[in-house]
Amino acid sequence: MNPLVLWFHKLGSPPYFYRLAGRLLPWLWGLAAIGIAAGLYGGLVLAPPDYQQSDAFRIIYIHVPSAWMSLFIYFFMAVNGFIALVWRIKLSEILAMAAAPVGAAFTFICLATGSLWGKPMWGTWWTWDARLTSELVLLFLYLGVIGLYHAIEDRRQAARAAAFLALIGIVNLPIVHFSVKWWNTLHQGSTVKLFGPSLIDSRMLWPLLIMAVATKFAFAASLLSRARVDLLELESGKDWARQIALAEETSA
Amino acid sequence: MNSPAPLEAPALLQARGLAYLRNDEPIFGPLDFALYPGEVVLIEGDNGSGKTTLLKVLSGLLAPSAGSVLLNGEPLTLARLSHQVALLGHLLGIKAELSPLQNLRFAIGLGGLRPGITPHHALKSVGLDGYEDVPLRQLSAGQKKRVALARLLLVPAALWLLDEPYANLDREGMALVNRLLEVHALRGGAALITSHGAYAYTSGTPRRLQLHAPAEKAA
Amino acid sequence: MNSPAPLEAPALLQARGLAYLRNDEPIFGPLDFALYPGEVVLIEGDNGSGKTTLLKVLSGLLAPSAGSVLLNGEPLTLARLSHQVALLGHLLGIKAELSPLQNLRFAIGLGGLRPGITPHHALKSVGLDGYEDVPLRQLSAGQKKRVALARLLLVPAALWLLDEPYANLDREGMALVNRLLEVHALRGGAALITSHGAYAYTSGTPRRLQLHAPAEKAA
Amino acid sequence: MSHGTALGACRALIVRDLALLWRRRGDALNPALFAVMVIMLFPFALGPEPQMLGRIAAGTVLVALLLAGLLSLDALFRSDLEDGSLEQLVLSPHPLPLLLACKIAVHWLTTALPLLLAAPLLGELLFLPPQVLGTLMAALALSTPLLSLIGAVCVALTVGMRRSGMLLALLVLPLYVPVLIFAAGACDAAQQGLPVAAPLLWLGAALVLALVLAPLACAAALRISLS
Amino acid sequence: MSHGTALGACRALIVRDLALLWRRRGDALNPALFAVMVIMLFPFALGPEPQMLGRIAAGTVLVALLLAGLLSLDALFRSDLEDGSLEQLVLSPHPLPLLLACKIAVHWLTTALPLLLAAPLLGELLFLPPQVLGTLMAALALSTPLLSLIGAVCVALTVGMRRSGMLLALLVLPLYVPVLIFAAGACDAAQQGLPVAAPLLWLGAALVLALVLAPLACAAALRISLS
Amino acid sequence: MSEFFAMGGYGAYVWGSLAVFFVVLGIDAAAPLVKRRRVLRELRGRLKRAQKRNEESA
Ligand code: HEM
Ligand SMILES: Nc1ncnc2c1ncn2[C@@H]1O[C@H](COP(=O)(O)OP(=O)(O)OP(=O)(O)O)[C@@H](O)[C@H]1O
Ligand SMILES: Nc1ncnc2c1ncn2[C@@H]1O[C@H](COP(=O)(O)OP(=O)(O)OP(=O)(O)O)[C@@H](O)[C@H]1O
Ligand SMILES: [Mg+2]
Ligand SMILES: [Mg+2]
Repeated sequence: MNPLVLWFHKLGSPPYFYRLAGRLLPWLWGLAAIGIAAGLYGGLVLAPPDYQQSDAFRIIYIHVPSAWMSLFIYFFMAVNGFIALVWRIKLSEILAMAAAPVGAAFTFICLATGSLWGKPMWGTWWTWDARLTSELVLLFLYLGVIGLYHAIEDRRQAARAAAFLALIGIVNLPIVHFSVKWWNTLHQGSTVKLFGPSLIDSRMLWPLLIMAVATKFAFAASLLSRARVDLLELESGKDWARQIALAEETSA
Repeated sequence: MNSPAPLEAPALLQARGLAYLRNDEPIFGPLDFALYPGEVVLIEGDNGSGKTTLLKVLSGLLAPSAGSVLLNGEPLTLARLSHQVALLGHLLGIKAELSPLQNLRFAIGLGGLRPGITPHHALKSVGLDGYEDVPLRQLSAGQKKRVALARLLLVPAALWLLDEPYANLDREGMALVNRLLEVHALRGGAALITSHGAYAYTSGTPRRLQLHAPAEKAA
Repeated sequence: MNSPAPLEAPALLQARGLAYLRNDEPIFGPLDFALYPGEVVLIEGDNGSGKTTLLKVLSGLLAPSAGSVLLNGEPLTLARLSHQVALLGHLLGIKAELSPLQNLRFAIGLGGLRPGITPHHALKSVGLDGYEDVPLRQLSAGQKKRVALARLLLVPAALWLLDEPYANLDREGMALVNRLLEVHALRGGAALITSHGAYAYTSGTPRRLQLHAPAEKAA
Repeated sequence: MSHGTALGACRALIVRDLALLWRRRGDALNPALFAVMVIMLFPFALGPEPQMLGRIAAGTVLVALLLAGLLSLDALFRSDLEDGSLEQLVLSPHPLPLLLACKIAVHWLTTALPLLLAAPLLGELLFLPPQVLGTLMAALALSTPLLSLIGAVCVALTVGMRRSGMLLALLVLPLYVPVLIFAAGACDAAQQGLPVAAPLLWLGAALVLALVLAPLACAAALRISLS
Repeated sequence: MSHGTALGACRALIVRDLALLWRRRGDALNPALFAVMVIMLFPFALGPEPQMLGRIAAGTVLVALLLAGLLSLDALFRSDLEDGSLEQLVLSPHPLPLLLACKIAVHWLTTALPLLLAAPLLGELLFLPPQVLGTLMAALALSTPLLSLIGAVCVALTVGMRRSGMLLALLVLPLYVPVLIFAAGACDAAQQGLPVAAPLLWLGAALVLALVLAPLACAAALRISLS
Repeated sequence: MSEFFAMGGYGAYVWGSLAVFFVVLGIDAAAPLVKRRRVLRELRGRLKRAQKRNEESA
């Protein structure tokens, strides 16, 4: 067999995944911590104040990476949900369901920091414009997925039902992203572009990009540590899980 | 399990290495058996040994965790359910607000009609003539069960899966179930029934399929 | 009806001309009987003869249309229910989300505790040790019934009204019910049970109370 | 032995659901009455000035109808699940999406249609400006079936649970929001004398899409939650 | 043989209901979420202008909380009825009104209290004028237990029926209207800078009366609908 | 230094955002650890039950 396929197959085996995730975790947390420290130092100390917003613009280094993560994680969850529904791969079910709370956390951060930013800039904590609203709907979608998952007794059936809901909710993602283009709103349009020049000073830009990468690592770390525990719970009848429980007891 | 049935006929139902796990714990172990036309098999097992679960898997409502179910040689999947199966579960699948006649008419619309029988006939043969138009809500536990039995008579399913068909019935009702099973077998149908002993299918020599409680398996 | 019980003791339960009409149609006719401490009486009758209805009337949940029920010589009314009665109906009165232990603790809080027994003991005697902390939702039909039986053991009620206590139980479970009834009778309690024959209370000579199906009465 | 035709099965299902409804015909009017009462609460809560109420009339009627529809949604499969009819439906030899489409259609006819007919009255209660009524009715005619279809998918997902009412609301409302935005947009345009075609066309397009996809999604969701 | 004390029975009941709630702790937040979503629908339906929304904020929060409370009401006895626990409760040797009062108290604590805590946030979403918030909270603190008590009596009357959700709403809402009028009156007075004591005192008096009478009525209604 | 913390008069908003970020992510990181302890405790309980049952039947 192709070695890549072989590795993928091995990854699907719970004990292997558990051990691999355990070894990766410290690295991921470390990278996330270093990245966040560097990004925030760059953003809060090194970057010059904005000519319009003065220092309030520094909220961008938290708000924007969190907003991006809220969309990215939903996409990740939906893709894993699709795999879980079609091929019934246990690991995908677990990853999709472990991603949901992390996504909800980032969505909440985006909403809260956006709100904190809106008060000085727009003079109000909240308005009902399309982007803010669709982001709030995104939070409700995350909560719906989590709620559905916990409302069903059988873990695997619950994961499939929640994954199905996540797939339906994916129509909201383009609405969040393109809302500033489709409707004229209070909220800022795109300033960072993947293609073509960005409309932002490079001294302001690089900390933002570092934060974007660092939050990805934070997500990966949180995801893996959740997935590990969920796997342990789901497989608690199996031998490998028992051995881990006994080993932890002797070490504790 | 040794099968006394003629091996030349194709099996109506065949289970190969069939197992079901719930939350990754085995409910019933790998089972291999075949059911031929004209046979009635009694599933025995203590409380919690997985009888109800087995019937749901065989009807296609639950997907097996391992192994496969073949119906007339074709595999049964969740997406492609077989339509030769009539299931009578703990829940009878009848509407308490409607009359027996309305319930049976609906069952026919959904599942088709076996030639040579009408809803009135079916109700008569389960001893409910006179109750055709009474809302089911006003019937007792055993009378409701009889309506569900009448449905079996009407629908052209070759395989019957009956979960505790004798429960809640009086003695005459139990004899009725046995009569229905006999006729169904003679007609070339087959049935899988669960029961806690006593009033099992008695005419002929019913084959038995024994399930074991999970606790025993673990020990 | 002739009563073999000693007449000097006061009757635990006494029915005088007891009848129940639903929509002015008789469900069960005027009944006169008495139940003395140490007795177990089996109510027999075909499907729809009114057994379930009779038990509900005797527990006080339904008000009789005619006649009266006396408990320890005092009349039973809807407003003043007796508290010496434990009813086990078709619905078991247990919570599917909670564990057997939590369910039993609640039952004790509500109905009191018989001295000399604990919930753990009761669960053990109905064969459910090891299931103390599993949500009931995950138990099979028969296992749930056993939890309901454990409740009877704990609550200090002198009169048991059991509707089809044998249904859904395996053979060992049926023997368990008989054992429970025996102990209860020896302790001076009394019980009224319905059943469709086979696994009725067998030790001693159970008295029987025959109900007739309304169709027969009408004819 | 004949299994009957798919059309026959649909007819049997529709006949049965209508018979059930007839048996409890009091309930059929309930969603409309509920909407009337929600509407009625607003004058109490906000005070009776006609200008004020007229300003919020269209939006409030939309919200009230949406909530009433949401509440009646729970009944779509519940009783079928409780008595085992749903298992029989899934086991039937005919295509499940088709059967479910019939069920949804009956549900819409019997819960949303009375609401639709009651809408002019509800508008009147809140002093709805007359030039908005036509647009409001068009928006409702397009959005209520859309809501029924979207709702049915979510109901199918939660059908196995007890006490799912609240969870259902949580799942359904985010999906209802876009529908509400377009419907309210049309009414708002009408109130300001602007053209209303664009948001109504969007609603129509979404309805066509939902008519095709929702029964399929509903069947898939039902299979998941029954297993 | 001891039957235990009435206090013990109450404790057992409260412990059980809290344990049930803990088993489905996700559900406990649902009424609050539902209210948030109803509130959220209004800016969509009415447009986002802060003055407009601020004007209707207090009334809308009241209506949303009332509806959320109404929806959670149905769960008060339903599951107890479905599994036969209610029969056991009625047959218990302790005074039924006392037991029911405990059930209602737990219900209020777990559904209305989170709503009460969420109310400032909800007000903020609709730009509620700050001087009204205190009065709104006081009105809510008095009216939500009142609504729970009144609602419980109606629920007890409809408990034997299937699909009673809508019927319940019809029975309950007319009784809720007076409560709503007083609560809204207090908020309106606050918005206009007038004294708010009188309507709040009326609410308080009604609450005291309901605390005494509602459990008794509830027990009587339950006995009727079980037979 | 105090100028840095004042953030041009927007200190409360900037540091508030930062606090939200770290508190929420902190909870997010701690949750699986707490759950892990619970899962292991339950698993050990189950193992003990099974052991006891085996000893009894033996
Ligand atoms: C509660 C209020 C807010 C919410 C929910 C919110 C939400 C979002 C979301 C979801 C994005 C990511 C969009 C995407 O990449 O597709 C975003 C990006 C952004 N937000 Fe906000 N926002 C809020 C308030 C604000 C405020 C007050 C400002 C500044 C005055 C602001 C400035 C930005 C900027 C500059 C971006 C990056 C745009 C880009 O480069 O693509 N946001 N916001
Ligand atoms: N929803 C569920 N979730 C988890 N476990 C379950 C569920 N339903 C049943 N079980 C478990 O599966 C096992 C088999 O249950 P099943 O209902 O198939 O038994 P059964 O043989 O029909 O028993 P009975 O004779 O009591 O009806 C039991 O041990 C039960 O505890
Ligand atoms: N809610 C009701 N409304 C009207 N009639 C009813 C109702 N419940 C039961 N009946 C009728 O009352 C009669 C007695 O019913 P009951 O349930 O007491 O019978 P049963 O002896 O318990 O029967 P089974 O052995 O089948 O359980 C039956 O003929 C039934 O049709
Ligand atoms: Mg069973
Ligand atoms: Mg009965």
